Amino acid sequence: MPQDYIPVLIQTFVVLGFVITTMILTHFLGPKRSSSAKLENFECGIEGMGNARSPFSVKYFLIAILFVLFDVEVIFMYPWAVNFKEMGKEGFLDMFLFMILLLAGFIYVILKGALKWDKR
Amino acid sequence: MFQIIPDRNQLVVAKLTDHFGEAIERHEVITDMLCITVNKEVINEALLFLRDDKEMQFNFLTTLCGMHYPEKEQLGLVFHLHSFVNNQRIRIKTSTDMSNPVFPTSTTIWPSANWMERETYDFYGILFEGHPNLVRILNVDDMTDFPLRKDFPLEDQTREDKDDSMFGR
Amino acid sequence: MSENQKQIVKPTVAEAPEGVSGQGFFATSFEKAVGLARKNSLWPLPFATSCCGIEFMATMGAHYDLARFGSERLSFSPRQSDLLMVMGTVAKKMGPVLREVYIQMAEPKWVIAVGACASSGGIFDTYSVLQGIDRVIPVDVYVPGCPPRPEQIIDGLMKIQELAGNESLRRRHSKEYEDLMKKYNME
Amino acid sequence: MKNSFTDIPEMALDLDTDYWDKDVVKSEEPKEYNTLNVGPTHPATHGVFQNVMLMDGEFIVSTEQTIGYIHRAFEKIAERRPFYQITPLTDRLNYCSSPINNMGWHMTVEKLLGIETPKRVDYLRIVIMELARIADHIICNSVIGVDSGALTGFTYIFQDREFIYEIYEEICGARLTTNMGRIGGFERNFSTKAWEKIRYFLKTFPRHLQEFENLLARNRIFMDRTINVGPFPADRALAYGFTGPNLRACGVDYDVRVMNPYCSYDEFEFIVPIGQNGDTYDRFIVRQEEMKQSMHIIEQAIAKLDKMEDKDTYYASDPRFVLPPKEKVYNNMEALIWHFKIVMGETDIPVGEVYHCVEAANGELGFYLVSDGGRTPSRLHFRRPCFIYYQAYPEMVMGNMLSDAILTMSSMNVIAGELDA
Repeated sequence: MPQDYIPVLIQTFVVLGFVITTMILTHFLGPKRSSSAKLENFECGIEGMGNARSPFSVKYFLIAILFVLFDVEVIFMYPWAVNFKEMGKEGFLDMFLFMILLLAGFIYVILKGALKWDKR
Repeated sequence: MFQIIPDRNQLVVAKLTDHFGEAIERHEVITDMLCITVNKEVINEALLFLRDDKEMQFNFLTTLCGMHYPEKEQLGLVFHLHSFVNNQRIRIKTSTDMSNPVFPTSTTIWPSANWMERETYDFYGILFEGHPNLVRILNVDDMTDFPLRKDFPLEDQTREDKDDSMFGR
Repeated sequence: MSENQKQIVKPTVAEAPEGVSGQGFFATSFEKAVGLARKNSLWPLPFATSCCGIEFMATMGAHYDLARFGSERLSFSPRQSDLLMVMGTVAKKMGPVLREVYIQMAEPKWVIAVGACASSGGIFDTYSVLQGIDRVIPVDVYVPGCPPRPEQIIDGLMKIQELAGNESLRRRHSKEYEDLMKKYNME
Repeated sequence: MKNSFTDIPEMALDLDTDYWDKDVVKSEEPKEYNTLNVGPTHPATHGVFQNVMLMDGEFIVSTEQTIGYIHRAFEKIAERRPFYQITPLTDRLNYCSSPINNMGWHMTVEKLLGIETPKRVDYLRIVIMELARIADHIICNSVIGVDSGALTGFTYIFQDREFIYEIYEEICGARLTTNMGRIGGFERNFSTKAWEKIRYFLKTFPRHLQEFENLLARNRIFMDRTINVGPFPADRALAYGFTGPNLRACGVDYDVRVMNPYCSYDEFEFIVPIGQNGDTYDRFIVRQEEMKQSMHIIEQAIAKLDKMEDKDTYYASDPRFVLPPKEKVYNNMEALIWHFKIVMGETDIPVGEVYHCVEAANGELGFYLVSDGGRTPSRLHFRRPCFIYYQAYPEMVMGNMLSDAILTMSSMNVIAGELDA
């Protein structure tokens, strides 16, 4: 029944409202002083040298994506952990299968040497 | 007090004098350390000789500092060497007159002399030819005169609250 | 425990500012509420250069514990800091660096000059030392001592807390503040 | 050499592991490095010195150092101060262990003036110097822990440094910049409270130190982070003028207390710990062992002091340079004259030059004092160990990763005050 979702709507409205108003309110309330020197990037007090837009090796991006991947896997475990008892044996088997698949992926990543960090 | 081993000191002086002749101007033991004054021309060879000679083996440059003798219009250098093998310390002094304060660099002999020479240049204005990058190390880069010379004032000149009348100067 | 001992143990909660309080509500001026929030959550930037920096380590340690005053989180980048604690000697070579760090701090910002060297050049009246950081940036509180004891540093922080607590919200737009900035030619 | 988890030998499976490098376009023009500025205000440098590093991804290609950010011209000030006023200068050199600098300076002046200090003063000085060495090593080792991510060690062991501050306060009133002792001895005898605190410290510190060591020394992560990080061979270390724990970590057992014993150190027996390949782990372990040896030395010194029957001589009996106690000044003519001469600085200082060095916590701290008979020294040069061995830093971190470079810097214990005096 659509009426049952009213509390959820109110909840999201209150949360979004709070976040947006506080962010906007601080801009009006807090004193601001912007100047050219202030907007430069901070390099330990020395004017910046070199630019940050230079290319860097792909393995940093690789590590980040692998982290996101396995982090999402952990997120899937939360609902499973909550109603672990009700799902019983076949729930356990399904989750087990899910984890085995990701473990295979993890072993593949190791053997491919993507995690080998200190190789020049 | 460092123990003074007289015959070791004589050995050093003897080897130096017969190798460099009267370029070794003076040698004496002051309180507990043999102190040798070496002419400016042979300073680099003397240091190399002191380090590489099998009997003396002064393998460690303890410190290097500049000196300013305003009455003699001279700028000087003082090396402290230490031989780990026979635990002997000596002090080598050289000097040059203020008009051309140039010495050969000793970074080729000991790499540790690199910053010591930069600091001596920074304080006294002594130039070391052959030094990898002789640039001021401790003071502000755009400082022109050399602060540790006796004629340079110590106090910061921009203070107006410390006028001498209050200090009886 | 006897009766009077009970009252002695005062809960260490920040006192509420004065305001109208009634049945289940409490009203105070907005400025005081913001001041209370700022006062107890100052994030210090420890600009520790020499001996006072080591004394600051003792102040942050468990014995004197600056965290009791809400300044638990040290931030080494000026973007997320409100309080610049300049501790130790600042040489003339360091002046522009200090000025750059101060400019890049977010408003509202306060400055403590901890120790004699930061306040007035201290015992080093020499050609290479900046004779007091107020020649480069405006300073709010000077803490004497060489190095000041941790209690003195904490006392300096409490003075800043009073300043931050009852500072009016329009101070940073007021004319005196603009003149102060002009004096240090920061736009 | 690093048996990390991801190092499974490839021979097991013939998968080519540089799969990710295959599609990298091999460009002709030189690889463009980005510069990283580990600048003056940086939490990792624990002091104000700057390293502009050319980085190839995570690896350091070259480093360019700039120091002098708190240069205070100590040597220039020292030329304008009478001898007893230079002591407060010296304890701002290496402010983590300032009593060692003070004692070193006093011994230099005593060598120039030819003052013989009694045995008791020597033992008191040894107790203070070893306490200051422990305090300095506490900061260095806990900061190595902080830089490799182990913060708990720092918060616990810092309590013992606080306790050493309390011992300093009992003796000279100051916590950090102590200005302790006078030329020829001390300004007052150690109070019974000070001895109590020293004995209490000797009882409790070994347990805290062992706790700290158990936390880090055999910890897998700490060992992986520090073993083989910034190694330095012994001959390069000697060429760069290394002294102190950093040189001993490279395997050279040079210790000024053993090589040129001063202040009757030759009556004590202690072990000089040395490492093998001069990496961060060796420097950590050498400093841990040195703290234990310092405790051992203090115990011997206290045993010797208890055996001595006179418990109250705390200064040399040479009236020319040692301030007489106040009651003697009031009713004794010569004492009044000496007191006046010393305070006005009109004492006759002999002409001469002297070099004296002390085993400070960072290395051989030397004072080269030239006096032309005047009130103030005509030239005073400090041999500052940090300034000399920090030049080797670019050579130690070349080709290593940035996180190792930060760890190497903190394990060398470079103190900014001593670096740019």
